[in-house]
Amino acid sequence: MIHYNVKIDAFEGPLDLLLHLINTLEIDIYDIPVAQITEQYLIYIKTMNELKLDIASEFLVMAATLLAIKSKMLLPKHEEELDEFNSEMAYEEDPRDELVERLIEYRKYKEAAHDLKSLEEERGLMYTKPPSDLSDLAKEKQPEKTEKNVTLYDMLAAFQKLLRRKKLQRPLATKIARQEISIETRMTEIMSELKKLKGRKNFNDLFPIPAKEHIVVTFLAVLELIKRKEIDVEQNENFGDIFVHAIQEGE
Amino acid sequence: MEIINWQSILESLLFAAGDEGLTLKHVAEVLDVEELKAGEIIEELIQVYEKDSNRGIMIVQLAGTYQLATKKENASYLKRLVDSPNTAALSQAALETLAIIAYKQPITRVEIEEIRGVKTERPLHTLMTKALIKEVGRAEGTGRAYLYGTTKEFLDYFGLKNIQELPKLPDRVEEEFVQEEADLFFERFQESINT
Amino acid sequence: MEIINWQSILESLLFAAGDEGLTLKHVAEVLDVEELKAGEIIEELIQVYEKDSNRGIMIVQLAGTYQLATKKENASYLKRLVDSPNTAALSQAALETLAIIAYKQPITRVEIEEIRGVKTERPLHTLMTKALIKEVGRAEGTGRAYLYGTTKEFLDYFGLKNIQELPKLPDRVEEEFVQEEADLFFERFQESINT
Repeated sequence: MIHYNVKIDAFEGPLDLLLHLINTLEIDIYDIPVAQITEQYLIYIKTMNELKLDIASEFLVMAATLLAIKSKMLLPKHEEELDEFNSEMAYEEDPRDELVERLIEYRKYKEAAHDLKSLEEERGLMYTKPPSDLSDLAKEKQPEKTEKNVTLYDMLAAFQKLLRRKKLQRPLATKIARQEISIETRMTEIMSELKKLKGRKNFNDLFPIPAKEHIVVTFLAVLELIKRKEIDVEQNENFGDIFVHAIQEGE
Repeated sequence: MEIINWQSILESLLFAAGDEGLTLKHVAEVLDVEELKAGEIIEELIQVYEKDSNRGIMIVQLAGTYQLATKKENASYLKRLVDSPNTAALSQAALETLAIIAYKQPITRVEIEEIRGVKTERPLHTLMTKALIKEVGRAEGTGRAYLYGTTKEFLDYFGLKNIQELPKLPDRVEEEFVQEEADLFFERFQESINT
Repeated sequence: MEIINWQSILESLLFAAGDEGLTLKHVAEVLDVEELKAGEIIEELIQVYEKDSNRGIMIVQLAGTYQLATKKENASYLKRLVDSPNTAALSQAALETLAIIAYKQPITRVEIEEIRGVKTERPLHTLMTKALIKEVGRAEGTGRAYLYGTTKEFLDYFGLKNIQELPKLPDRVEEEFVQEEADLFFERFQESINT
């Protein structure tokens, strides 16, 4: 079954979420108001919980860290300590320092990842061709070559290159025809499943085969059935599961 | 009005099409012009290639398709390229072929060629002489083509205990992809039922 | 004396080599000239391609090799011709992990996880199977964890000549950068807590 709650992946982790909060709240990353950000962070965790999303343990560890920092910030500074150290030293002991450092370090690589993404797109605009088959030109006998270190990685890399290499499209006409049949077929399948069930079916269960094409076709089939008023869809609450059922004659 | 550089586009298309070549109809379709016009563009490019002696490639008509090919007078250098000891011990072609066999065995030559989009006789020969692959049987049906599979030497060569130790890859890729697709469609679905 | 048409020959060689590419050394060897001379011939051909706007192909340097590739501006036509590649673009998690490895290699999984603040097994696996990273050794000390580094395929995938061509790691990030990463979930999440 496919879980749709993957939207949690919108944040790569607690650091990513914190960066997002810092930006949304327009906070200075070097002077984070810990109380405010902790509150926001906890609301987020709570909401995830209410939405019954799996909360990765890292998110909880960060919540604890934030609370610890918050309580340290609230502790009154002892007079004697302030006397002993100069104010600069007191700054260095800011309980937020370590977190800020981590956030800044992480943000660097988040941007670097962004740069890589652009490079990836840019590279995608160039098309190459496979090496030509030059067998006719080769000597009859294979000369014995001294083996270089060919590793499993080399084979994997060659395979990936092959997968990335763009393939010529089959003639358009056959492509469309094939898909049209599939959607129709899938619509019939869905209808007979629903009628046999005589009740409602979880939307997720309409996607038993995790193949891209099947998901797309199923989805289009469902949309078409809704449009034709052959099935109805209900959702009891926001983010709740979606159910579909066949519309009975005369309903 | 925007000027479309037909020649540049056609050269790109022919290059990317490789050994499969393009029919006149295909060219017309992709360029979104009449076949007559497509024919003119092709003819023009053929002329350009012919006039310029510095070109190392030319357009040839083969089995109803147009394809790019290397000029015959450079064949001696291409021969040196093939026979060069500097050419990797296992070339890209051989590695690709080996990967396909490793992951899809048993498999026929025709099936391998369908995946690679190019002739695969030579890489198969290379792999056979290096004993990395072997014939493991015959396919059913007419022709009864040979089926290829990997050998014990293959495992040794890559330091694998058994074939199960090969890194699993296509599933993972597919899985991630499906997840993203599912998200996208779910969003659209939500929109469509909310409106 | 016979006049050798270096440009024509080089174009033939590059065309035949395809995406396997040719190193400078290899070109020099096949042309039977010094590397300096080979470099000049390549440079000349690069110029010729660049000057002639009617060309649809160009020379790119990828992972230490020279290859022919189609011009970027013709990408929209090529998209009509060929299926989009089999592999999906890398996920955000994979890109972050890869960025950390690229700039800090060799690096262990634990060190990567310290920077990202989350478990990184899955993206590491994805990157390994895509041959973008590999194990390059073992860390010293207890555990002797694997050290990861980028591969030649990494350079090819991102269109880089060599690892030095990686964009400089940003010191201070522009504030608006993270801002533009507005995502649907957060909006929905805000809505849901406001209602």
